Amino acid sequence: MKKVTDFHVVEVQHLSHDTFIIVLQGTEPVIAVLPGQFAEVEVPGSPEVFLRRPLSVHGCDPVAGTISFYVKVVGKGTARMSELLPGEKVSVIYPLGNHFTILEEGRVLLVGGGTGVAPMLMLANKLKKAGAEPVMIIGGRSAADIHISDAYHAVAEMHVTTEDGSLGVKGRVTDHPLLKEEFNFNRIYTCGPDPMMKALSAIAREKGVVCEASLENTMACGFGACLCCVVKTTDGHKCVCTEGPVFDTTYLENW
Amino acid sequence: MKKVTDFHVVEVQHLSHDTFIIVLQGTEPVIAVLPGQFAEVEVPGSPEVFLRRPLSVHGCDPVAGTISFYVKVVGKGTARMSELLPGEKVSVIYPLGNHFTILEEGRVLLVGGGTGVAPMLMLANKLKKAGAEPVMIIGGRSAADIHISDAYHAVAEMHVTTEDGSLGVKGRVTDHPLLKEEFNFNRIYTCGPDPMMKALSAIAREKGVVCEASLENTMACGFGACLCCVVKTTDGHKCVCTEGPVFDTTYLENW
Amino acid sequence: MADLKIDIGGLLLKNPVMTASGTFGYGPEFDDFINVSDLGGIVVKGTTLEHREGNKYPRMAETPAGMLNSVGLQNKGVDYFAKHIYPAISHYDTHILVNVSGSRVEDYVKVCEVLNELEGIPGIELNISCPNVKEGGMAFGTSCPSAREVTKAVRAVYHKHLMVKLSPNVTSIAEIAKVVEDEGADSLSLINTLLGIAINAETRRPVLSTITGGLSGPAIKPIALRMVWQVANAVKIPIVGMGGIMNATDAIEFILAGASAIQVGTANFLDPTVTIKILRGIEEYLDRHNVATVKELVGAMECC
Amino acid sequence: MADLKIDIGGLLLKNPVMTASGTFGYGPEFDDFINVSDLGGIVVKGTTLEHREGNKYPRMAETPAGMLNSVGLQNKGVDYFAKHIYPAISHYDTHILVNVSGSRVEDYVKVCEVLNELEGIPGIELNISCPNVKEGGMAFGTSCPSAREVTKAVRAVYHKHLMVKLSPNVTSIAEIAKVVEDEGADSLSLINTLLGIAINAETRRPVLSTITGGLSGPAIKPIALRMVWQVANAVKIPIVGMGGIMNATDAIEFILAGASAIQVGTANFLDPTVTIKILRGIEEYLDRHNVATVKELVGAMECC
Ligand SMILES: Cc1cc2nc3c(=O)[nH]c(=O)nc-3n(C[C@H](O)[C@H](O)[C@H](O)COP(=O)(O)OP(=O)(O)OC[C@H]3O[C@@H](n4cnc5c(N)ncnc54)[C@H](O)[C@@H]3O)c2cc1C
Ligand SMILES: Cc1cc2nc3c(=O)[nH]c(=O)nc-3n(C[C@H](O)[C@H](O)[C@H](O)COP(=O)(O)OP(=O)(O)OC[C@H]3O[C@@H](n4cnc5c(N)ncnc54)[C@H](O)[C@@H]3O)c2cc1C
Ligand SMILES: Cc1cc2nc3c(=O)[nH]c(=O)nc-3n(C[C@H](O)[C@H](O)[C@H](O)COP(=O)(O)O)c2cc1C
Ligand SMILES: Cc1cc2nc3c(=O)[nH]c(=O)nc-3n(C[C@H](O)[C@H](O)[C@H](O)COP(=O)(O)O)c2cc1C
Ligand code: FES
Ligand code: FES
Repeated sequence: MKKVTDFHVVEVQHLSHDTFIIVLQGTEPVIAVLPGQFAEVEVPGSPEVFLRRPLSVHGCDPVAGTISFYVKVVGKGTARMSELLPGEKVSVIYPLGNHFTILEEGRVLLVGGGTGVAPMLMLANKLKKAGAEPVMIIGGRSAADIHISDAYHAVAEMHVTTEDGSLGVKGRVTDHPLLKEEFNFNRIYTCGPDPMMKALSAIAREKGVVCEASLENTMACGFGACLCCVVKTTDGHKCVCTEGPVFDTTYLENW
Repeated sequence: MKKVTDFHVVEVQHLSHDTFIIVLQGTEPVIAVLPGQFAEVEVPGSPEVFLRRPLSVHGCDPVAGTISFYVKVVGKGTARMSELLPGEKVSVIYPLGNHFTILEEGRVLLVGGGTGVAPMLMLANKLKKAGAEPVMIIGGRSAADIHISDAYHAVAEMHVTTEDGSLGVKGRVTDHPLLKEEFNFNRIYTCGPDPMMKALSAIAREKGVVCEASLENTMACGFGACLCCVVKTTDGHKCVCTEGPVFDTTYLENW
Repeated sequence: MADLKIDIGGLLLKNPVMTASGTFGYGPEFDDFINVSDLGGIVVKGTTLEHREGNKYPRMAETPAGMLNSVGLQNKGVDYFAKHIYPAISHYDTHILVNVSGSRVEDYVKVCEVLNELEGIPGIELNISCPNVKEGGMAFGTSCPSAREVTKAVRAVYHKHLMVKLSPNVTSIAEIAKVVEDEGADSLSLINTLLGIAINAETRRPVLSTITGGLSGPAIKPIALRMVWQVANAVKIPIVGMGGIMNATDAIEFILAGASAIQVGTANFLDPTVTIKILRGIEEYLDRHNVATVKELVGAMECC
Repeated sequence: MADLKIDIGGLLLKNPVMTASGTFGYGPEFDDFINVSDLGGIVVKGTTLEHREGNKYPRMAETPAGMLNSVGLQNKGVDYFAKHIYPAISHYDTHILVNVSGSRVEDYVKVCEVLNELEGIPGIELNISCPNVKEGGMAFGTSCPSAREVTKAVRAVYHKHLMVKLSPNVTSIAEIAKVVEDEGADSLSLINTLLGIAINAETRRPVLSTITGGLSGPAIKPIALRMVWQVANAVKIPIVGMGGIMNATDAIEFILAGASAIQVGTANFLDPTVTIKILRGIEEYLDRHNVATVKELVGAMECC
């Protein structure tokens, strides 16, 4: 059951000059969100922003009545969001889209690049609770891009790659030994830049495992009403907002 | 010399449920403003407001570097202004338009109705300093509309009318004895609703004195560039923003 | 309480709030948010003879107070609609109109023949104004002879309510409206989107895969109001107005300009409950202004 | 540093930033805010043969991301311009174009004859697209025969730069553009305002005294970009683009779509220094992208 409802800003935690976590408090009971689902978030008080912005749910705590997003400033909407003050009202439509499959056993690999980290903590949590053994690789350009708290280490075996080698393995996530000689997983879950996800999809195909990727797209509604957000699949155009954002990559054309 | 410059909100003083004074602090030296001049004030953070809003300057203190406006909430722009928080940035174009004539002697009558009060305190101050003897009538629907501080009493003989009689003389400003049998002034200065100003203009004509009225108009620019803000004068269409807002009412057609 | 019922050329709506084609899916997309049956009517996505994949990604660009889309009539074709979608939505207690699109007159006609047979579909909205398809589409709605041809052909085979949706991308929308009225349309809806472009200055590329797309949202409201007013002054059949309606005040403006009913489009994306808010707001406006029926307000703008 | 000079059909601008007619007064209105001589050119208010009072108040309505105006060519006539205004502005070290408007072809011709004699006026912008006058105005720009007639008549008497300003209120702006090019225009400017209405729902009256007015501002930018692109693909003469330009990025978009220069209109009201900011922003963009001259960017949008 999706709904559109008001939240109030609790805080904006700045992780770096361009990345922040925004925590919102619901005015109504908060619905449990599954890992990979997203929300359409209003950007209040910005004359230049017309539409809502789609954001993966980073954290969701129905008991505390909070929901959080892990956001990178890339334009006017995300810039405005980063300046929101505690108490400001933000309308949110959620939960939207499908979610990552929660396996109940086996070693599984979670790979987040950039803001693709957003759904990963929640996903690792669920997987671990279900009985699987999550291993996570977080990739960035440099150490400044990597924001891993203790919460990550508590639920997954953590690995890091940075392109400049300032933290973890030097190179891209696909350069990590876990994706080469040490590959030993039942499934890959990924969210991040398309080229990264495509490379992971290729590795998964080679290794004969399923790769679930969370796609981005330009969205006007987020709940299947506009048909703006299509991706080409082996079965024609599909809406990323309703049939995704998570896709088994074998289903995607040219992946 | 007009300029466009940034101010920061110092405070919003709520006088009643719909009337407030907003005080702004300049980021550059503040230009001295003459009574009757106005400013074009940005309404920040409102997706529904496109243009600036013209507002009479209520107070201006070049020493303190502040400027203030006396505003009534009538729509989306003024509503948003009433919610501005200390520190918020507001761009202002000022000083704009002409100003009331400052007589150097004689008893003069100042009549403000509604937000037409805005320029009156500054005007009374200037008149008194110049050597004239200002008498002021403030009119409203009820006592709740009248917001006169000690500052007014310090510079002018104060009178009040309210339509419901809850304060001062019952009736409209034109019902006040000072505008009837007790009329004894060199000039009338007025700002407020058109019907009130037209009635005062008629009285002035009858008494053979000049009436200076500050007009409102729908403005796009405020400084003579768009020709949107015309009023019909005996000499054709004139821009209220550059040839006004203050007009000798004998110059206005149908007044 | 005010009477919200309104007759638009034989089709009696319980209230004047409809949804615009392509912005409301088929209805079920909104079941979580509102009771779809509360609406005066819904117009489903543009339907063509054959299945269509629509245009390539990207299909959407945000613009000042609006958006461009180039969805390009993605739909599974009229037969699929009749067999699979129609049964799933016919339970709604509101008028379901099908937006009919095509590239050739024969196609329009065939689609209408299929829809004629669907008992629960009381009418169609003939889309002669879609800017997002290569052939046909908007071309039909931008010249009098072609607007005449397609309306005539459809009227000959379609026996229920025929609403024709006009394109704003024309010099004189009133002329097209008159031609369409002549050919027997029961009502007119306007406006469809205005043709526009968005460019990404950094990449130096158009934002949309199709370069041009259709502009909708509040940005176009003044143009839409003007066209509704022009058409209302030119024809006798009822008008359904749309273009940038975001709230009840906007809706009232369209009604004052001459629209008997309105459609809500892009606003559904920003707030999926907006239609119901507009409905309540119209009711509140009528009561506050002591207007007994919506009908009294139609074209009631006082001009002089 | 990038070379901002650009030749628009024989008229060499020191940079591509001009101001739009009716939004910049005659120049002195901006002296307090900017150095007018820094601009590539200014286009002064629409000038007619006789003095005109313009339309009645109210003449302006705010709309979503835009505004409507119905000023209606208020001006003191061309003789007054030549005698009193021209001497007061001819000191500006920038090209001053006069926007020429009228109700009859003979009037246009007479105005141009007067302007021909003013040494400091290197060109005119022939306004065949003003939506705010009862006769003539926009009518000239919305049909090919009348656009041809007025352009031909003016071209016969006017020997300096002839820029023709096109109306967006047409089915095919490219067709009108081609006709005007045929008749010898040196450049084209577009777009003028789109015809719109604003209604006050509370009073049930139109906001403007004239009911309809011209829509300008960011709301119309996608439409303006589309028309610039369509015209650029249809004619060989240079195009001056406008419509909702608020910042340097917007300006770059118009240049990429095919405009050799741009005009800034409504944005001047929100920020009287905006033209200079746009100028600096274009410079910064060119440097950041290693583009040596503005010219290289004209029509450089990559479509496929
Ligand atoms: C399902 C989904 C989940 C997402 N989850 C997250 C998340 O958890 N955290 C996060 O930071 N971001 C996420 N995004 C991306 C986010 O929606 C965009 O970054 C945001 O909409 C940009 O808004 P803006 O106003 O800041 O940028 P704009 O000013 O609108 O655009 C700035 C630049 O970003 C590009 N851009 C805009 N929107 C998108 C988009 N949807 N995808 C890719 N590029 C875009 C534009 O082309 C432009 O170049 C998600 C997107 C989707 C579809
Ligand atoms: C020279 C000048 C000085 C002014 N000084 C003051 C002042 O000191 N204090 C003050 O409170 N107001 C003053 N005003 C009026 C003020 O500009 C308007 O109230 C304001 O612009 C309304 O903005 P809004 O967004 O709140 O209303 P909107 O949402 O734009 O409109 C709400 C309603 O107000 C009406 N309205 C809008 N603008 C005006 C206007 N300019 N004149 C009359 N009615 C209007 C509209 O028709 C509409 O019905 C002045 C106006 C001018 C021209
Ligand atoms: C994403 C999208 C898809 C649309 N698809 C159609 C369509 O299939 N058929 C049609 O006639 N109009 C279509 N339209 C146009 C709308 O029905 C409506 O005419 C237009 O958007 C103006 O109204 P608005 O400003 O309220 O959105 C579409 C509009 C949008 C935004
Ligand atoms: C108040 C106002 C007055 C205008 N007067 C004229 C005019 O006299 N002649 C003309 O050709 N265009 C006139 N225009 C149109 C502008 O020159 C320009 O074409 C239009 O506003 C679009 O640009 P913008 O969105 O940047 O404002 C006027 C526009 C406005 C807003
Ligand atoms: S964003 Fe509207 S259908 Fe996916
Ligand atoms: S408001 Fe623009 S000229 Fe007066």
